[in-house]
Amino acid sequence: MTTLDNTMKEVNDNPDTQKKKRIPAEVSILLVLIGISVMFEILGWIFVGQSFLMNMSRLQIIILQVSVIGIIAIGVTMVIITGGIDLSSGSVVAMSAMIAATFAQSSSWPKVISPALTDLPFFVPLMVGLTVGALAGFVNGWLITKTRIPPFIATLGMMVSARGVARWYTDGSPVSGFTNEFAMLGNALDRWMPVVIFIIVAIIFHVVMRYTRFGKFTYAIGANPQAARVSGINIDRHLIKVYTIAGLLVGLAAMVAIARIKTAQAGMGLMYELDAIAAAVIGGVSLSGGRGRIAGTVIGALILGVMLSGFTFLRIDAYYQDIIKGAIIVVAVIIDQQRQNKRKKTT
Amino acid sequence: MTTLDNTMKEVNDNPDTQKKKRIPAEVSILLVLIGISVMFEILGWIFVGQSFLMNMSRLQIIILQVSVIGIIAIGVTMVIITGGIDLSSGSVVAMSAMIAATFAQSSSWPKVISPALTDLPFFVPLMVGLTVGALAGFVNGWLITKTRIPPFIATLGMMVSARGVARWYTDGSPVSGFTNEFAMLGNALDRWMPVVIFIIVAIIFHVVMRYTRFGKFTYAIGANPQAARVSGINIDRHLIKVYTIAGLLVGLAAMVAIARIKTAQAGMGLMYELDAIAAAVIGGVSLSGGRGRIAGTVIGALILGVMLSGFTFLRIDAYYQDIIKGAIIVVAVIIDQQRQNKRKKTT
Amino acid sequence: MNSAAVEETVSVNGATPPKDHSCEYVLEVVNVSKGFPGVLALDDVCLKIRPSTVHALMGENGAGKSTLMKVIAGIYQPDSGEVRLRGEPVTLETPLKAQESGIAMIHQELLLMNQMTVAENIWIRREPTNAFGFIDHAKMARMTEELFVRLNIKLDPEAEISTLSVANRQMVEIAKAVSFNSDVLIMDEPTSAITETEVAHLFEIIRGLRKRGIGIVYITHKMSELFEIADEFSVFRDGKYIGTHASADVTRDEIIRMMVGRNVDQMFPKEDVALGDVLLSVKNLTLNGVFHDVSFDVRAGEILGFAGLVGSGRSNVAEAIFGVTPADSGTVCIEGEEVHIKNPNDAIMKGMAFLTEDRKETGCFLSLDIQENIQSAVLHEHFVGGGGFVDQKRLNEESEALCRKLRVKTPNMEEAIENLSGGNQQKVLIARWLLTHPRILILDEPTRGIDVGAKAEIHSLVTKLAHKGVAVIMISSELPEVLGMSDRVLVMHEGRVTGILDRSEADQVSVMNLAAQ
Amino acid sequence: ADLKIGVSMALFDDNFLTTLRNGIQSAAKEQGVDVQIEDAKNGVGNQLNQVQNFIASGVDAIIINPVDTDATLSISDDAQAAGIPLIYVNRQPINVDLLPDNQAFVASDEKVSGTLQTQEVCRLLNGKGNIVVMMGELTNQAALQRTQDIHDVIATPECSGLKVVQQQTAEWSRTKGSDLMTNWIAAGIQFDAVISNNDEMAIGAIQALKAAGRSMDEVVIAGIDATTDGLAAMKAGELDVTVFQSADGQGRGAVDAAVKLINGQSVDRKVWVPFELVTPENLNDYL
Ligand SMILES: Nc1ncnc2c1ncn2[C@@H]1O[C@H](COP(=O)(O)OP(=O)(O)OP(=O)(O)O)[C@@H](O)[C@H]1O
Ligand SMILES: Nc1ncnc2c1ncn2[C@@H]1O[C@H](COP(=O)(O)OP(=O)(O)OP(=O)(O)O)[C@@H](O)[C@H]1O
Ligand SMILES: [Mg+2]
Ligand SMILES: [Mg+2]
Repeated sequence: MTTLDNTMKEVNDNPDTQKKKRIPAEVSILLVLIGISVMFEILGWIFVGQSFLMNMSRLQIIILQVSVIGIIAIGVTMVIITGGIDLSSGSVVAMSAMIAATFAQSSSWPKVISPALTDLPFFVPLMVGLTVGALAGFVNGWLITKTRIPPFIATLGMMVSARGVARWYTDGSPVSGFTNEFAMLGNALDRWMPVVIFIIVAIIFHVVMRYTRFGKFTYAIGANPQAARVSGINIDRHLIKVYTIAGLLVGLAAMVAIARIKTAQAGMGLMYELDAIAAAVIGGVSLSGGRGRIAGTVIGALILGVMLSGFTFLRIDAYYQDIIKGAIIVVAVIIDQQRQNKRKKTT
Repeated sequence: MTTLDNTMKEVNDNPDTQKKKRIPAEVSILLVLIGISVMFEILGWIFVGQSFLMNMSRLQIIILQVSVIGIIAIGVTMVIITGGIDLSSGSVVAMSAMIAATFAQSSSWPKVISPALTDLPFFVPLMVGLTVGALAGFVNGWLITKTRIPPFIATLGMMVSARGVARWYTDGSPVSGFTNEFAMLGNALDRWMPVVIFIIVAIIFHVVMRYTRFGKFTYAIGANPQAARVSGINIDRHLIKVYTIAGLLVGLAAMVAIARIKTAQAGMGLMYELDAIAAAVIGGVSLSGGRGRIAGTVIGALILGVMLSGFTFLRIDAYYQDIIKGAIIVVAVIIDQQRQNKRKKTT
Repeated sequence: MNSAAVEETVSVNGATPPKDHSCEYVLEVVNVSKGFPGVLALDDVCLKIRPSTVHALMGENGAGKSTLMKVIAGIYQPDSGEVRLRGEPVTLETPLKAQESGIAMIHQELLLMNQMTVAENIWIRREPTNAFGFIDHAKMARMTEELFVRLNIKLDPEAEISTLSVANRQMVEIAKAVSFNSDVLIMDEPTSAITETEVAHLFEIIRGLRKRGIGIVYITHKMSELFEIADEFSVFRDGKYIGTHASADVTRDEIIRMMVGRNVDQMFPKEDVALGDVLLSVKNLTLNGVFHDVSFDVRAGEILGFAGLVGSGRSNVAEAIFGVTPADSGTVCIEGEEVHIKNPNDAIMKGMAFLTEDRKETGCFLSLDIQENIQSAVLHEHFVGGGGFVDQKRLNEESEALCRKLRVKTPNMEEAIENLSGGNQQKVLIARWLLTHPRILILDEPTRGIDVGAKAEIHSLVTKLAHKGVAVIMISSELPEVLGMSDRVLVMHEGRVTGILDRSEADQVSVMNLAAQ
Repeated sequence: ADLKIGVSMALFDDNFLTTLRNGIQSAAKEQGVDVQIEDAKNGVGNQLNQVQNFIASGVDAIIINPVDTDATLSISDDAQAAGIPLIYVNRQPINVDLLPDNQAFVASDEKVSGTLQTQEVCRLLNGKGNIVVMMGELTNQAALQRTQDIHDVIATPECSGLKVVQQQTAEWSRTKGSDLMTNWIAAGIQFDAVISNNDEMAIGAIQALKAAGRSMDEVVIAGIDATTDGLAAMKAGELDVTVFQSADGQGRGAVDAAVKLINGQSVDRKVWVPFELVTPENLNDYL
C-alpha cells in the first residue's frame, strides 16, 4: 500500500526535483475553500439574485461563527499532530463558561448567582475561564501520560465529567447579565473582536509550530514517539504541555463565546469537539499524527463557516443542510487528498 | 549440538508457562465489572438498605438498557479491530429507525405516514431497517477504501448526513403505532427479547472473530494493512464487508430499540456511537487496531449498564452521575491496563 | 541544550581535537543483567570499550546484543549491574541522559520521524535558534549540508524522510548519530539495509571517527565486516558474555564456534540440482519510471540470484511479479501459460510466495502472535472449511513443526512477534511462506539481520526447496550470498537488466561491473 | 414581492416544537408568506449566527424560538438595529418587558401547564399520596418551571397531603423515562402518581409499569403536551392527565404577529395562547 507505492516515487534523490515540492500542502485545501465559495456565489446569483461574497455583514458572520470553533481547532490541531485526540473540547467549553460566567455578572442583573462576585474587572472571569480550561487539559494530559490510557478514553471521560460539572455548577440554570466590560471580549471592535482573537491565536501558534522547539517536538512525537524518545525528548512532559495548552485555548474560546452571546449555558458547546476535529482534518491534519499545519486548520474552519452561511443564504431546507454538510466534509477531504496525490506524482 | 536441543526445548512448549499465558485478556476487565457491582452492592446496603444485585428486575434492566448499545458495539468492535472507527452509528440508528418505522405501522393508528404500508408482517420493516443500516455501512466502507479518506472523516460525514435523512424523512415528526407483531421484537419473551438478540449476536460474532477466516482477516488488517495485503488479503473488499456488517448491526439495534419503545424519532441514538466505542475500549479493544475481543466488548457494555442502574439505585443526583460516569470510564480502563501489565510481568 | 552547545556539536565538521584519553576504557559494563517476561536477555555480562577502537559485538539472533546497547543508551534500565563512563559509574535513566553523557546510538530498526525532513530529524532537540529563541531553519539546513559534506553524503536536507529509500534513511541515521560528536558511538547492524557502496562509504566514516578518539561499538552478522573494520570483538551467546579478542588473532571458524557453540560446516551449501522446466518466465516487464524491459526465466529447482546496487529496482521487479504494484506492461508466464496477476492474492493462488525486504513495514503483524503471523497467507487454502471456519488444530501443528525446523527461539507459539529478536522475526516470516508450499519462491533479502548459524540454516533450507523443484528468486545485497547460492545471477542497474551470468562466470568483479556499468 | 420571514427554532428533534414548526409553515402558506426555517440545534451561538445571517440576507421579519431565554438581549438588539420586526415564540425571553414596539412574544404561560396537571392529579388522589416526578432536561426553562409548578400546587392547603418521594430527570426521552421507572420499581419505591414534565417520559413510565405487571388503574400518570402518542395512551386508559399546549396555535400566532408588524400594525407585547387540561372526559375533542 502506501509505502509500497512510495517505492516508485523517489526514483532519484535529485535535489532539483525536490525543490518543486515546497508548495505548501495548504494550497490544495485553499482551492477547495475558493471552489465552495465560488459555487455559492454562482448559485446565489441564480437562485437568490444576490451576491454571496460581496456582502460585508455576511463575510463578517462567516468568520465570526467559526471563530470559537477555530480557536478550539488550533489546540485540537496540536493534539492531533502528537497523534492524540481531544473529545472533551465541547464539554470543557461549557464547564469553563459556567464557572467563569459567575465571575462576570453585573450587579444590576436580577438573577445573580454569587452576589459577592459581581462587577469584577473583565480579566477576573477571563482568567478563571482560562484556568478551568487549562486545568481540564492538564488532567487529560496527565491521565494520558501517567496512566497510559488512550487519549480517546481520557478525553471521553473528561467529556462526560466536564458536562456534569457544567450542569451541577448552577444546577443547570443559565448564567447571564455580564458586565459590559466582559461582553466587549465578544463584541468590541464593531463585533470583530472574536475574529481578531482568532487571528492572533492562529498567528501565535503558526509561529510556535513552525519556528520553535515546542513545535518540532510536537511533530516529532506524533511522527514516531519511539524515535522522539531516543532523541531525548521528554514525551510525557511535552504531551502534558500540549493538552494543557489545548485546554487553555478551549477556555479562551469559551470566554469569547459567552461574551459574544452574553450568556453561559450548561448545554453549550455540544459537538464542538467534532466540528473542531473536522476543521483540522479538512485542513489536512493527519489523524495518525505527525502531519498538519495551523494554516490548514484555519482554512478548514473557514470552509465550515462558508458552508453554514451558504446554506442559510441559499435558503436550503434545514433537513437537506445536514445531508449536504456531511457530503461536503467528505468531498472536501477527498478533493484535498486527490490534489495532494497528484501534486506528489507530478514532482 | 547443544543449541539445537535448547531451541527445541524452547519451542517444545513448556506446558506450565503456556497455561499461564492463556488467561484471556477479558478476565481483568471482568474483574472490573465485578468490582463495580460489588461496590454498588455494598453502597446499596449502606445507603439504601437494599441489595443491588439480588433483584431480578434490576438485573433485567441492566442488560436491557445496554442491549441496543451492545449490538452496535459488536459491529464497532470489528471496525476498530481493523484500525478504523465508526462515528455514524448513532445517526444511522435514527435513519434506519425512521425509515423502517413507516413500514411497521398498524392501520388502527390515527397518524399513519404511508397508509399503503400498514399492517405488514414484522419482517418487512425489519428487513428495511437492516438494509438501510447495511447500506449506510456499505457507503462508509466504500468511501474509506475507494477514496482513501480516513474512517474518522467518512463516518463523520455519514453521521451528519444520516441525521439529516432521519429528520427529512417525515419532516421530523415521530412515527409510532406499530403492529403488535413488530413490537414483539423488543418485548417478546417477557421483555427479554432485546437481551436474547444481543446475546445471539454476541455469540455469532465471537465465533466469527475467533474461528473463521473472516475474523483472522479482520485482525490482520488492523495489525498491519500492508503485510495483510502481501499475505494475499483483499483489504478493500474485506473492509467494505466489515463496515457493511457493522451498519447491518446498527440497523438491527435500531429495530430492537424502536420495537421496545414503540416509537421512532429523528433525534434518537444521539451519542450512541460514543457509548458503543466506550464499551469496546473499556472492554480492551485497542483503538490502534489489531487487538480486542467480542467478549471484552460485551463486558464493557455491561459496565456501562451497571453504572447507569447503580446511580439511579443509589439515587445519585443527575449532575453527579455524569461526573462520576466520566471518572469510572477512565478508571475502568486504567485498572484493566494495570492488571494486564502486571499479568504480563508475572508470567 | 543551549545554543552554545549546538555550536559545539556543529563544529564536528571542523578539525576537532582528539578526545582526552586519560582512561583506558571510555565505557565499561559491569555485571549487567536484564530480564523480560519469560526471557533473561542479559545474564551478568561485562563489556569494555577502549577509545579509538572499533569494537564488534557478535552473537546469534536473540543473544542480547541490542538489549545491552539499549541499556547503555538509557532506553532500558538494567535489573542489576552498572555502567561506567571513563571509570565513573553513571545511571542513565533516559536516552537524553545518555546523550548528554556522550553516548550516541544507531538503532537496529530505523527510528526516524518519517513525516519530517532530513534536517529536522538530525537536529531534533538541538535545533539552532536565533536571538529570539526561534528556530533558524536556514542555519539548520547549512549545518546539515556541512555535516553531509564531511560525511560525503548526497541528500537534500529539506527532503521528507518518507520519500527516501531505506538505504538513504539509514544514511540519515548514521549522520544523526555522528552529529552528536559523542565519545561512544553504538551502531546496531547499520549495514543490514545498504549495499557494498554504502558500506564502503560507512567504513570510511567509521575510520575517520576512530581517528578522532571515539569508541565505536559495532554490531553485525557479517563476518567479512568484522575483519575489515573491527579492532577487537566480543561474543555473546544466550544472554551471556563469552569473551573478547582482537580480531587479528582469530579465524572466522573460531568466531562462529564461539557464537553458536558448534561448528557450522558450510555457509553456502549449494548443491547441484537437476533443473526442470521453465516455471516462471518474465518478458519485457515494465513499470514506467521504475524499471524497464525486464526479462528472465527461472526453472524448477533453480535459484536465480538478483544482484545490483541499492535502488537498482530489484525489489520493485519482485513486487510487480507478485502483484503488489502490478507492472504497466510486459508478460508473466507460469509453466508457459500467461498469467495476469493483479494483486498478491492472485500470486499466492498461482503458487508464488514473496518474502518482502522490510520486515517491519510489510512483514510482521506486530500485535499478533507467532501462530497468527505464520498463518496469515494460507487462509485461502485447504485449511479453511465450509463457512470460512479455520482448521486451527492442523494449522497450529504445521506452524509449530515449521518453527521447530527453523529453530525459532521463543518461549511459546502464543508469544507476540513483537517480543522476538529481529532474526527470529525473519524466521517466522519465512515459515509463513513455507506453509503455503509455493512452487515459486521470491526472497527479498532473506537473511537480512540474521546470524551466521541461522543464515546457514536458511541457505540449506533454500537449497532443499530447490531440490524439491521449487523455483527460487533470491534478491540479496550481500554479494557472497548471491554468488554462493545462485545457479545464475541476474544483475540490474537503474531499472534495467544489464546481464544474466551463469554460476561459472559470476564473480565479484563481473557482477560489480554489470551493476555499476 | 412575497414577504420573507426567517425562523430559527431552538431544536428540530422535539415533537412539540415540530408541531409548532408545522403550524408556522401552514400559517405562512395560507398567508402567502415565504418562511425559511433553521435549526439552532440547541446552541445559543448557532441561533445568533442564524439571526445575523437572516439580517445579512435582508428578511422582512424574524421569528425566534429561543434556545436560551436569558440570551435574547443580543438578538433583540441586532434585530432592532437592522429595523427588522422580531417575534419570540413559545419560550419567554428575559427582556420580554423591555421589547421595542416591533417585537413581541407569542406563547402559552408555562406557569399554567404544571399547575393544571398537578391540580388534576391532586383531585384524582383526593389530595393525598406519594408522587414521583420525571423532569425534562435540567437546562430547560420549561422543565424547571413545570417542576416548580408541581411544588407550588403541593404547597397549597388542599393538596398538602401529596409528597414527592423521587424526582429525577429522564431528559424528555421515552427510553430514559422507561429506564428510570424500571429502576424505581426495582428500588422498591412506592408511589400513587407519576407526574412527568412531558408525555414522552410518561409513556416510557407506562411501558415500564406495564412490563412490571402493575395495573394502570392503581396509579395516576400525568404528562404534558397531548401528543398523538399521549392521546392514544389516554384512550387506552393508561395516561390519566395531560395538558394541551397548542403548538399549532403558537406557530400561527407567531406568523400572524410577524405579518402585522411588517405591515406596520401594532401587536400586544405578549400574546398568550391558552393551555387546556385534557382528561378522558374531554379526550375526544383532541383526537
Ligand atoms: N521488549 C522486549 N520484550 C520481551 N522480550 C524482549 C524484548 N526485547 C528483547 N527481548 C528478548 O530478549 C532477547 C535478546 O534480544 P536482542 O534484541 O537483544 O537480541 P539481539 O542479540 O540483538 O538479536 P538480533 O541479532 O536478532 O538483533 C531475545 O530473546 C528477545 O526475544
Ligand atoms: N521506501 C522507498 N520510498 C521511496 N522510494 C524508494 C523506497 N525504496 C526504494 N525506493 C526507490 O525505488 C527504486 C527501486 O528500489 P528497489 O527497492 O526496487 O531497489 P533494490 O535494488 O531492491 O534496492 P534495495 O537493495 O534497497 O532493496 C529506487 O530508485 C529507490 O531509490
Ligand atoms: Mg539486535
Ligand atoms: Mg530491495
